[in-house]
Amino acid sequence: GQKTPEQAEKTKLKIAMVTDVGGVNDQSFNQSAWEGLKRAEDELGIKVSYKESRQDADYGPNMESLLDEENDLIWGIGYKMGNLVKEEAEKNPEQKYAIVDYAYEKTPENLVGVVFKAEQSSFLVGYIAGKMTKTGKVGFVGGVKGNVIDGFEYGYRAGVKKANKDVKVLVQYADSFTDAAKGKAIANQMYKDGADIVFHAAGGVGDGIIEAAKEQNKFAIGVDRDQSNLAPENVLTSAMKHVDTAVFDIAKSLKEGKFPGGTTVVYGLKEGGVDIAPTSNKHVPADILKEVEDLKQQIIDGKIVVPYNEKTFSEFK
Amino acid sequence: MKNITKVFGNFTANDNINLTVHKGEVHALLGENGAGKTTLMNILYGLYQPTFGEIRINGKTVTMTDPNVAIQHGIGMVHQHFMLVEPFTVAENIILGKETTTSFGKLDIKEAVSHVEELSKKYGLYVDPYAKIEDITVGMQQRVEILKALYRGAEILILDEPTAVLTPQEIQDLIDIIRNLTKQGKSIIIITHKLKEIKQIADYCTIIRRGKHIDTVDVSVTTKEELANKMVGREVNFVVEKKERERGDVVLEINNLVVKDNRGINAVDGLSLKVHAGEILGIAGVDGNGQSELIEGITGLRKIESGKIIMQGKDITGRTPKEILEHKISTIPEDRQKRGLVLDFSVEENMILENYYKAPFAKNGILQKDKIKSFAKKLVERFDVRPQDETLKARALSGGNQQKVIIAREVTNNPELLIAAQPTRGLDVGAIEYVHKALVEQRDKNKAVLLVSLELDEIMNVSDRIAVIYEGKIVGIVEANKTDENTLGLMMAGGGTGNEK
Amino acid sequence: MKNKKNSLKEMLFSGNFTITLISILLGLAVGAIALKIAGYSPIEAYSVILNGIFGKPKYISYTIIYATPLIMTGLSVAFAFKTGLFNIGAEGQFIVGALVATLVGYFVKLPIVLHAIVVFAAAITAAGIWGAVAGFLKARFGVHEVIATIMLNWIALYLNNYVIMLEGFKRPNSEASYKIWDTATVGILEKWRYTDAGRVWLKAHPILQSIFKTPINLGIICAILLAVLVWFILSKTTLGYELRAVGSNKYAAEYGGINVNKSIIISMSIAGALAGAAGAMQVMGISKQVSILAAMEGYGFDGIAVSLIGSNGAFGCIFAGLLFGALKYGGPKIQSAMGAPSEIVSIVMGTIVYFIAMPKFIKMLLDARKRKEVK
Amino acid sequence: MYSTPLIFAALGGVISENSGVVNIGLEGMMTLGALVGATVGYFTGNPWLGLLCAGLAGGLLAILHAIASITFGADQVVSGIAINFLGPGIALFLSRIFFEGATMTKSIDLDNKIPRPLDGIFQQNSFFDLVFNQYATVYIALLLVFIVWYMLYKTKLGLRIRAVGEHPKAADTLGINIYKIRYFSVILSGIFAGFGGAAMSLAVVSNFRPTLISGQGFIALAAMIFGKWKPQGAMWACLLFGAAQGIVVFLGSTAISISSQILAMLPYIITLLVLIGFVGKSAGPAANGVPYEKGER
Ligand SMILES: Nc1ncnc2c1ncn2[C@@H]1O[C@H](COP(=O)(O)OP(=O)(O)OP(=O)(O)O)[C@@H](O)[C@H]1O
Ligand SMILES: Nc1ncnc2c1ncn2[C@@H]1O[C@H](COP(=O)(O)OP(=O)(O)OP(=O)(O)O)[C@@H](O)[C@H]1O
Ligand SMILES: [Mg+2]
Ligand SMILES: [Mg+2]
Repeated sequence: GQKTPEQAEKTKLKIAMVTDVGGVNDQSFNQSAWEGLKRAEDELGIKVSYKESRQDADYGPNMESLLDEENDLIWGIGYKMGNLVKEEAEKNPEQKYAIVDYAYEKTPENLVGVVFKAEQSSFLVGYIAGKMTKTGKVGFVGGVKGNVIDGFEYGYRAGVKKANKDVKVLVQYADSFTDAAKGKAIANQMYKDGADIVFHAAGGVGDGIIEAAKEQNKFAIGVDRDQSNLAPENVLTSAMKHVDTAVFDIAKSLKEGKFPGGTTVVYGLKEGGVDIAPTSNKHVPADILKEVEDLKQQIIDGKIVVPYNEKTFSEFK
Repeated sequence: MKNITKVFGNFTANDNINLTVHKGEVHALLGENGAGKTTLMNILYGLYQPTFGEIRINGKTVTMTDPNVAIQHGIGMVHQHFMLVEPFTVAENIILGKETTTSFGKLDIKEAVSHVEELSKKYGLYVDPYAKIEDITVGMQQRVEILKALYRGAEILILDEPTAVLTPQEIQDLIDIIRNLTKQGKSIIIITHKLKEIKQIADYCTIIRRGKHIDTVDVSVTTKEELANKMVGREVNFVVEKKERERGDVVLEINNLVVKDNRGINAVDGLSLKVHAGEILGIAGVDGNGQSELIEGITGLRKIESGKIIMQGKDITGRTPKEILEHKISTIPEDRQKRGLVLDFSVEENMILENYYKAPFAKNGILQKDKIKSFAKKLVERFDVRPQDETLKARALSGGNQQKVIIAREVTNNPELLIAAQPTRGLDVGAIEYVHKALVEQRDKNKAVLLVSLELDEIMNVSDRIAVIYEGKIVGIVEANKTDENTLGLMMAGGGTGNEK
Repeated sequence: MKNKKNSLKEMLFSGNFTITLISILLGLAVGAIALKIAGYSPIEAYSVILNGIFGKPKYISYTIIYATPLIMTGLSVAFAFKTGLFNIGAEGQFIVGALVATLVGYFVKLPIVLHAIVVFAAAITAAGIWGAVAGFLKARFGVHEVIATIMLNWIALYLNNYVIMLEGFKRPNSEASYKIWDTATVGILEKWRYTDAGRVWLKAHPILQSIFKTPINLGIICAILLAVLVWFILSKTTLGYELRAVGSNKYAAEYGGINVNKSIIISMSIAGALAGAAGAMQVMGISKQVSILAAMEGYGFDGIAVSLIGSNGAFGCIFAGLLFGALKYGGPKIQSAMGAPSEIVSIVMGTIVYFIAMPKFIKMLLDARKRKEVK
Repeated sequence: MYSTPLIFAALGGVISENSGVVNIGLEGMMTLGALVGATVGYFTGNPWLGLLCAGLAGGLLAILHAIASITFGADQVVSGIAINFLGPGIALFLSRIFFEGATMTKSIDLDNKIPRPLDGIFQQNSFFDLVFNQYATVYIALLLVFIVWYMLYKTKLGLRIRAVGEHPKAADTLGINIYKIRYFSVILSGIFAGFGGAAMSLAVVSNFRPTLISGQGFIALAAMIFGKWKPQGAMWACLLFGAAQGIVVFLGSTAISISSQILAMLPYIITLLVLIGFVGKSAGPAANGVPYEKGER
């Protein structure tokens, strides 16, 4: 017969996520993840919520209280929660978990890891940079050195190399994801040293880099989401990471009872997990975008394997 | 001032006091420590509001809501503890609050300076307008305080214990200045513990005891003794009795000691001195001739450039203060609040400042509270520290009582050598009598006492021998009973060459 | 007898407890107003927070877990204050403590208990030295400790990141170090909880089950012991006497034969050790590892607030730490529960600290009320 | 560039502490200033208005500090800490209100930022360009250094401020209104700190995010002490620090391979070394941090 709202509530799926210290409005993957959940809410009628973390020490308690709220699935957003989520999953076998940006050697049955091939999108923007530089020099600014950022750096380098062997890549780390002033200083330095395009994977530091591009009227390349709104004239393109897509897909499969527990789901170009920004055509000429398109195809077909760290890069011809 | 009453919490500092001062007169206020003199004056100057009573100036009643009002009514005050901004220049201090300015608030120092110089000439108060306060002597600082008041057109000038910190010469100068001021029709209210001065300059004297008005007398027809008795409420003995006694062997020996002052000048400059057991050696001298540096040198608080200090045959040159204390040297420091006490510690904690780590106060690193308490209780009683509560913070004691705490501590250390620097500064006659007794007791126990004081009378009354210090050297040693004020005065001024310092 | 009572009172909440309470109320009131402005029901929000703190045994347990490091950093700041030093450096000392604890916990292999003790000792020693550096710079070169500690905080942060990146310490595919060995941890029955036996037993004991859902550990006990120690040192020992004397009048202390410079260094090193203990416990009890820091985590700065709310008293710090822990843990729950901005928490905290800063104002309020009642 | 926000805040500290009120709330005041600057700048498109409002916001927060520490004789450090909680709290709170729940403001486009008066005079990246083609805030900061110096040491007001900071009782006996002077100084310091925040969010970058101000307030505090509570001294300290950061960036860009984390330590280490170098015995105003109460002794 007719369901009362309460019953409807009960039968409704509940999914929640724990942001990392960036917070849900970080204009980056946390926000993107939340957008994914919201979409799931609209399209799949799933009840969604999130918990923000202010320091690393908040992850545990946030997980715990989401556990109490009897969610059907709990997301940990960001590699920082990698170990914690695994432990939680082992402690609470009956609770489903998912984590962004983390792959385990052996994943518990009630947990799914989601990783993005950031190196692939970085490769594409690198290619664009390599093609479009007039000075034969491009830059990369990382936040704090580490595996995740390595993916961006070496993917990008490979892309540049692919486009033009002679283009030089200036690389520098800000040792911060917050120090915008330092980011700006670094970018200015790179532009001064002759780079005309700078790609960043450095969170808040990126604000400073895009700012520098704006002032010097050079190009910057955004990260994670389409950052062209920060400086439409100067953001050449962005290496997008569709956390939203991933989050939505998993929600979908959960609803359909096909939760891919115990596995690591890889989101690359193929799965539409990473890409370049739709607004790229604003500055990137059609022919280059064309080339990018069939590079994509080659990557999807596995003809090109994009390097993601120093070792694989050195092997990359 | 009529029926002035001031209550602090549950304590009545001023109890229905009347005070009348006529134009051109010098009116003295006399009273024990904490009698309520400063409080009364603070009320007149608008710093405190009276609980009851009213103030009339030239007949009409005024409520002194704050110093501005007082200043407008021609009242100026020189405070017991000077109110000068150390890093500022003399001129800046004088004009502060009544600045001379040119366009958009720019200070006009030149104008100020000329104004100051004019005043100086008029009243014979000579100062260097450009000197920084921290660099000038206390006497000079006091002149600045007086100038501050005159600059504001003071007609009634309040001086709170002005002579407590002055040298004999400076006191003489001050007296001249006061005469000068009264000649020009100014009225003076002076607080002092020194009866001699009252006799010298005051026309009338009002005596306060425990906040109550005792009497107002015409100074010319009263004696020191009368005044003293009225003030303390009992017979006071002025001359320090001490019987003759042979002095023992050398306790402290100093051989051409050199110590620099903060400005890096040799303040103590090749000074030599012997102090014997069973004597009080007084060091007379004008302020700033190296007394402070000498003491700090002996006690290890100041670096010794050269020379030797030998205590009972052991060389203690350049030892740490602790080691020197261990050699049984105790000191009553000249700056009680800076060196002598931790103002935020209770009296009991202050009583063990040098012995906190020794038995019985500490057992393997743990303080023995009960031992400390009983010890402190004893001293507070024996040395009549008021109020008699060893748990009070030292801050809440009057300067005089603070001094008593220090003396109690140092004397009970029973040292071989007791150094006393300005031990009676700012104390009332009762307290002074007490301190002097304590010093003499030490001597009679065949201990050595080194008394450094700017009060010539004190030096002459208490000491057995007197060493005169001048520009960092001992310029002469005399037997106390075979000398007089003038000879000493001359020696202090540099062997009679008469060059003032 | 009489002053025994007093000292007890002082111990418990050195300073005026009612003032603190009223400050808390005012803080919550201001928070309520802010919530109203943002269009949320304060009552609902606060019930959520309260429930989020006391609702279940494990919530309380979490509150304690949050409070633990804050109590210790609070003690660190308070201790320095007593010697007249302002230790802004608890932040960096915390980092050093955590880092060294992890290093020793991972590279050294020792039997259980002993290992933990060694790790702890090493951590507080290192942090103590880190603190002493600031003390030394002040004593020897007169460098103001506020500058020194601020600089040392950042140096510690980057040092932490540098060491973590070193091969052999950094766990592959992560931005963190390897985990310390179980022998070095101070968790309570951490493995047992998830054995079948443990699961069964806990099912029968819901309260403990709930508590054991949290990484409850010996940290809080450590914190309390340290508080007692601090109180003891400061009020009962000659060392404490020296340090306090230097703190309130170094000239008199010097005159009394106390070595002022030595005292400054000792004080800072003890303060450092206390903050280091916080870092060590955080690693040994909760995180088991250290990760790359992109920014300060704020344990040290919160510690300043804790110390001040506790009016720099050892036991005041425990109280203040718990209060802070509760707000930090319970506060943000209003966000997931009702989508209210969790910044309210920092506003509430700020307001509480603010009012605690001015007891005069509180007293005035009280008097005003009294007068009303009279009328 | 790096130094400018620091100079503003440090100047604020100088004024406040010369009047005897410790202000460790600079960080919080900067944060609020940064947000308000970016917000007003974004909505009005007028950076100057943004800067002004940022100053006012900082000033308002400073009033809180003043009320507590002057009128109610609060412990100034505690009150300052409170400000450091309130500033960011209020900032994010407002941000959520104005930017539909976002804690990051929308970015302002170039010609609505604080202008660069000397832009385009020199050819890009020429030496002069790099040195002189700066945002107006830079010049304002340097100008303020001079103004504050003049105010403190050459005017009646300054004399009184310093007197109040050194020996309030003396000032009081001369009928100077200590409370007025201190209120003025503290509020002014808040305004400057607010400017400092805006110099970040309107010039260095063109938007606010929660992490934009992370530690600058405390560095400014250090710079003020380093500069011995004098405006020019504080300025040099800030410039030194900025220069050190510059060196880091430069070294990072060169071939020499030093671990970037080690490099990042450099500015802080350099600062310490310099302090050790010229024995940094810095003692502030005598009455700094001491609440003043009439009739207290
Ligand atoms: N600010 C204050 N708060 C509380 N009590 C005070 C205060 N000032 C003075 N008193 C009380 O008033 C009494 C008188 O103090 P006052 O300073 O007038 O003594 P005095 O006569 O100046 O002593 P002295 O001769 O030592 O200067 C003190 O004993 C003290 O108890
Ligand atoms: N803040 C305070 N609170 C309470 N009482 C105080 C305070 N300050 C001073 N007193 C009281 O004021 C009295 C006198 O203080 P003051 O310092 O004027 O003494 P004094 O004039 O220096 O005495 P002496 O002539 O012995 O130096 C003391 O007895 C003390 O109890
Ligand atoms: Mg007096
Ligand atoms: Mg006196």
